Amino acid sequence: MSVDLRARLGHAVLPNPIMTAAGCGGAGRELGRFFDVAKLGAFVTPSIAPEPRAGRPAPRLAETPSGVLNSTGLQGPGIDVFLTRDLPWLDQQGARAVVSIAGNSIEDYAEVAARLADAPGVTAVEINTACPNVGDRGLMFAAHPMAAAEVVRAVRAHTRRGVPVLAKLSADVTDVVGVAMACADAGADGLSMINTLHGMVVDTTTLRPRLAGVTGGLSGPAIRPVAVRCVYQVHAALPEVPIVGMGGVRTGLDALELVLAGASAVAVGTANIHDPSASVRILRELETALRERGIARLADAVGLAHKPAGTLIRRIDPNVGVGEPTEQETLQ
Amino acid sequence: MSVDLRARLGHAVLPNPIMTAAGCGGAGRELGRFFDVAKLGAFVTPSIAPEPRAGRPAPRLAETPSGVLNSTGLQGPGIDVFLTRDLPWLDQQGARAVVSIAGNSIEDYAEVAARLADAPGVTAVEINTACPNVGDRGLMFAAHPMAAAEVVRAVRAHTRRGVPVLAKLSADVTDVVGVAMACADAGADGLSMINTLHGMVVDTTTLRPRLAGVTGGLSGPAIRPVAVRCVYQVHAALPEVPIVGMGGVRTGLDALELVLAGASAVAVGTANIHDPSASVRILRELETALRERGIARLADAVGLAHKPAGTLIRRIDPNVGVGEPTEQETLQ
Amino acid sequence: MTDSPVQVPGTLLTLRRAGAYHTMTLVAPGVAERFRPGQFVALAVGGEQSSMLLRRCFFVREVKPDYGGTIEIVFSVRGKGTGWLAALRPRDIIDVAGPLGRPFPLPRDPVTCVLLGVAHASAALFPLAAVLRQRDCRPCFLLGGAGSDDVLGARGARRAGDSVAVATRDGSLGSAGQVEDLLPELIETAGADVVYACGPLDTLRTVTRIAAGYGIPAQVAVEEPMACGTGVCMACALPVVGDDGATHMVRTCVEGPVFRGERVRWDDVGTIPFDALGAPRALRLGERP
Amino acid sequence: MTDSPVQVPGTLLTLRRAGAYHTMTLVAPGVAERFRPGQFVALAVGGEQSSMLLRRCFFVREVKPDYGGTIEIVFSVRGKGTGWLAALRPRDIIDVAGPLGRPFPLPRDPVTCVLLGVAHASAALFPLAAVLRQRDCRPCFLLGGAGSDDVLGARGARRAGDSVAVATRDGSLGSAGQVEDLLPELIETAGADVVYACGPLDTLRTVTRIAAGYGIPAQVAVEEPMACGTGVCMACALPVVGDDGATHMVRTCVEGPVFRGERVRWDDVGTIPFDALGAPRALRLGERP
Ligand SMILES: Cc1cc2nc3c(=O)[nH]c(=O)nc-3n(C[C@H](O)[C@H](O)[C@H](O)COP(=O)(O)OP(=O)(O)OC[C@H]3O[C@@H](n4cnc5c(N)ncnc54)[C@H](O)[C@@H]3O)c2cc1C
Ligand SMILES: Cc1cc2nc3c(=O)[nH]c(=O)nc-3n(C[C@H](O)[C@H](O)[C@H](O)COP(=O)(O)OP(=O)(O)OC[C@H]3O[C@@H](n4cnc5c(N)ncnc54)[C@H](O)[C@@H]3O)c2cc1C
Ligand SMILES: Cc1cc2nc3c(=O)[nH]c(=O)nc-3n(C[C@H](O)[C@H](O)[C@H](O)COP(=O)(O)O)c2cc1C
Ligand SMILES: Cc1cc2nc3c(=O)[nH]c(=O)nc-3n(C[C@H](O)[C@H](O)[C@H](O)COP(=O)(O)O)c2cc1C
Ligand code: FES
Ligand code: FES
Repeated sequence: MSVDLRARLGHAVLPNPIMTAAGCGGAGRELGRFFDVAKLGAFVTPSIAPEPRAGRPAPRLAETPSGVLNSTGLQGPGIDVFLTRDLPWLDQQGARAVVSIAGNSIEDYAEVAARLADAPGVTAVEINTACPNVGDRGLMFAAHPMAAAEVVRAVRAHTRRGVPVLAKLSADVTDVVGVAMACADAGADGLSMINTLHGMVVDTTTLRPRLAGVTGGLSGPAIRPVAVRCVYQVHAALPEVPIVGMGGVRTGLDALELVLAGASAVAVGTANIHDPSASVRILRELETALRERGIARLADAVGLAHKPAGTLIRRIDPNVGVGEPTEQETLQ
Repeated sequence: MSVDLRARLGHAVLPNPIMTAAGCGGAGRELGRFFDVAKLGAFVTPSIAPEPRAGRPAPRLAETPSGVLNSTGLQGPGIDVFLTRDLPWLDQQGARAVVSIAGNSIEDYAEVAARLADAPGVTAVEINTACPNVGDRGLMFAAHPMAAAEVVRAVRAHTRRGVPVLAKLSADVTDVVGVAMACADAGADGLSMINTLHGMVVDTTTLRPRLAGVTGGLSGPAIRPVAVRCVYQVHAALPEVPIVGMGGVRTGLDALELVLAGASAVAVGTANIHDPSASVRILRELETALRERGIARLADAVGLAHKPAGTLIRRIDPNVGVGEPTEQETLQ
Repeated sequence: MTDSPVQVPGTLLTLRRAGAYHTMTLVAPGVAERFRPGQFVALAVGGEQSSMLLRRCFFVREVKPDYGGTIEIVFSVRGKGTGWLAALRPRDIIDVAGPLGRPFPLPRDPVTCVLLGVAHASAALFPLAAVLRQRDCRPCFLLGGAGSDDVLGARGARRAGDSVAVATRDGSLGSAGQVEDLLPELIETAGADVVYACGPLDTLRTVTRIAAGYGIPAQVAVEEPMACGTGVCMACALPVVGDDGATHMVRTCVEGPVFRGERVRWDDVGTIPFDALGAPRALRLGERP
Repeated sequence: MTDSPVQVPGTLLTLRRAGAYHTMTLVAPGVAERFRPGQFVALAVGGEQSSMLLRRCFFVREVKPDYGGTIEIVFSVRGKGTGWLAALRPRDIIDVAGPLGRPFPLPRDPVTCVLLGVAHASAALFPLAAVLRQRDCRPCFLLGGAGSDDVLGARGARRAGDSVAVATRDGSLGSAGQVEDLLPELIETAGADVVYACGPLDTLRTVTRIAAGYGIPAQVAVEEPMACGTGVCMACALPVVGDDGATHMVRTCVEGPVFRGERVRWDDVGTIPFDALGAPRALRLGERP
């Protein structure tokens, strides 16, 4: 059985649903030494700001149980160098670039979006709404539905019609569905979730915060249940809005979990740090997992966890492989 | 060097800072088969409601990477049986009982608090504010500063002066400091944090939510960085309010991490599931850790991560044990 | 003999693979001497930095006084935790808590007992058979499984039991079908006074019904998914009718795993029966929650 | 020889303990043949369900063509990951990515080289010495450590080098003090043309200063805390002056670990220098952030 892996995000149709998560796959070349980045559904860039950024001082990363805490400060080359050096490289490889954009004001986001508008090879734009808003005491845009929506409107206005705009949400809010709805209303073609959780590690040897940035963002398998919950809740509220699910995906079954919860595509972040071939392995494992479950089209699996038990799909024992569906296992 | 481990929570002074976390240590007898529960600083009960509760259907727990997702539905005996069966047992053992209370309305909480007021052997009352508020579409009280404060006021009004009231907060909010401040203003003598994070697991075999309750609460080492961040933020904002820190504590160094972030006492939850002797082991390990670092009083370590590097304490290499403090390592 | 379990670092003595099963012997001082048939142990898996926080529970097939006390468990690889256990090697250390749970109640008189087990759960029956023998009872085994590979301990049962009959669903060993199908005839021919059973819920339900039909008690060991095994987490709640006649959600790991079959509300497992103590009022009274 | 690293399942061949160090040989086909001195490997630790997600980086002390290519690393137990590595046994599988990073640049002419290493970092110098020998260079070793236990490979250095001098901080082996204290005299007596060094930042800073004083280049391998080793995570940023004269925060794992010493802004390591490209504007212009 061949599995139709195509994933649709607004106007963009990706050959498969697996992408890198922003800031976790380098500029492309780094992972390109381990596999062909064009094999992925899309390659998501680190968040690009109008200007170069040197990032935060070291130490920037700490290991936590099944997770990673980071405070890199979005180190990056700025939009100029990105457009002349990084984006063309991705384009040459035949990779589909999803450009993540960062800013500390609406103007910042609008500026980057405007610069991207004429650049060839942009498959989609992803808005990192977890950046601190200098206009609001450094609170992240993602914290308030209205602030997030304003960014979405600005970016949507500067982006070509055919290029989908994805709003990337934070789970560090009382009501993620409210933020999601505000972004969708403001014109987001899709939602990416989740960004890292706000966390901290204290070093019990130095007795001080482990990261130079004091607090940081928690990612990795540790946060997967939070990601699954957010995707599930938002898909239930906005079933027609495509979601790029992410947070702790390490295996093809983890990717499937997010798809079942409602994600149309899945991004792989921290797993790349642990295993540079993670994203292509996960793609392979996801395809196998779908085939074993008799799911011919990825799209059929999206949001399946919301449907009554037994819908469409036979139950399998993954330890055993696929058996003939028994009576109990078929459509009910 | 002997270490003074006493921990102060408002009017209550505990012989040491380690307690069980609500709902993670049974009624007392269960762990009592493995060690003497009076050895702990306090024993926190499962959240007690006015009436018995049968809880949620199985499956109720799922394993996640370095975490556990639960949806037990606060199964419990109700205040009557609690007062006649469970509380007296703890009292007989010489354990200091912190009674966690649950409710779905302000009246529920007030009722349980009132019933506890005359009961002997209540060292403190902890309010589980993560319960769904039937008066607010099932949103948890912890989600809104005002709702949380209202519960605190009701419980404080029904609780004797000398018995501290702790408000237990959820990290699933945009602004945990705001909720903490509202609770402190409403009369909370201390704050417990954090409760579980809202999460979900989808079973990739049945293609359905793993828990009968669909979503659940995520706990365990996976969430420790979020707990440390919340304790740190709230201690920075309210340095005079004692905090019971919890979330993912598995070792004495984990407990120390929360103390350094600002916790005056530390509760052990999920670790009891993994290791029934966890809490006494953690107490032992914490004492050793303090001694190795030349910290004579637990109270001196509370919030130390907020102070400039080198304050009070020598730096040690925990792999090596305690060396003589070198010049660089002493007071700066 | 005491009622309290212990928690000890167990040392792996031997690990053998036979068919679908791994048989592991652990030196676990204190566990062996306290053990009574029907009890289980809860093992921590994954080592010190383990990402797996729930314990894995296993029936004990045999205890011996060697090396201060050994226990033998039999398991098949089901997921991550059992996979980790299967990859261990001699001298590895595993944290063991046990013995846990209520054991099988034993008959006072020298009666005839049916011991019915399916797949790995049969393990619980072997120490029971040994004790029954000591009391001059006659243990008659009924062992089942999906196929011949899945039937545990047929050979040992021939030694330990008065009689052994086997049934497999695929017919590859013994008669074809569910092992409980053999129960009525055995009760009749052997004149059984009590049935002990261990296996999947469906089997236990059927066994309970059949035993009740003959007016004899069924003592069943239930294998509900567990997480701590020690009673602190409430994962293993089962609807069981108490002495007071009311249905309680009881913890299988402390108040079980052994129950009198007719006390378990088999048809309501996996639900909160509307009449259970503390069931949501909405369900009981038709109120809105 | 290619520039691209590979990622392979490495098989543990031998693991020996000597003093404070564990020496591990892994069969890692593809890594050995691509390896050039100064490069490192990044190992995944903790097994399949590992709770430890960051890679652990190690210099390669030796490569051999046996079994399709083996690599040898030397490490001491520092934390959880190295503790896990030290408990492995032959035939265990470890995921290896490598070789990673820029190697030591090699001299074209047959010159005299000082190879200065402290503690485990000395490992990087041995394959370098071998290659230098092949090019008719004269490698002179300077090895240091806290105590005699901590000095790596003094014996091997006597075979591989033209000369070996050792210094320990506690004086238990060689002269007492920092090994870099021996550098000026060696540069003078041996007439060294280049210094290669590997060790803690303070040592590398001093080595750079001394070499500059003699007008000779210092090529230093920096051991900044790393997390991926492959360039994707930005953990290992170091302030380094580029060809353009500007300070860039560069990734040690891709643009290093070997740098020309005078390019590294040693006094600003652990900070973002105010004049670095993309430094916060608040710092550059005195604006409010
Ligand atoms: C009282 C009791 C006795 C048991 N005795 C045996 C035995 O002798 N031999 C044997 O092979 N198996 C036995 N089991 C089942 C065994 O505990 C599970 O197969 C095992 O825990 C699965 O672990 P895993 O890591 O491979 O699977 P995972 O799916 O990774 O397990 C995840 C969690 O679910 C729990 N779980 C999963 N399946 C079961 C199950 N069927 N029953 C209980 N918990 C489960 C695990 O304990 C763990 O906490 C027993 C179970 C119980 C409750
Ligand atoms: C290029 C390079 C080469 C190295 N070569 C060697 C070697 O040959 N022999 C040797 O014994 N050690 C070497 N190290 C140091 C070694 O990587 C660390 O000691 C080891 O990663 C510590 O892991 P842990 O799990 O024991 O400690 P933990 O503290 O648990 O490690 C947590 C995280 O911090 C990182 N980390 C901690 N300490 C260091 C450190 N000093 N340098 C880099 N990362 C660190 C780890 O890689 C891991 O990601 C090298 C480091 C680098 C960067
Ligand atoms: C080192 C690191 C850098 C990151 N940089 C960015 C970034 O530039 N922009 C962004 O939107 N998210 C960034 N993230 C968040 C990830 O894209 C992702 O949302 C999050 O890590 C959860 O997914 P994961 O658990 O698979 O890593 C970063 C995460 C990590 C660990
Ligand atoms: C099985 C289980 C039951 C819990 N029951 C309660 C409860 O009754 N009341 C409450 O306030 N918190 C309850 N909690 C939350 C814990 O008290 C604690 O706040 C949380 O688990 C974080 O700590 P930990 O990571 O150490 O478990 C429960 C947690 C678990 C895992
Ligand atoms: S398994 Fe935890 S209470 Fe029974
Ligand atoms: S260690 Fe990740 S970029 Fe260098």
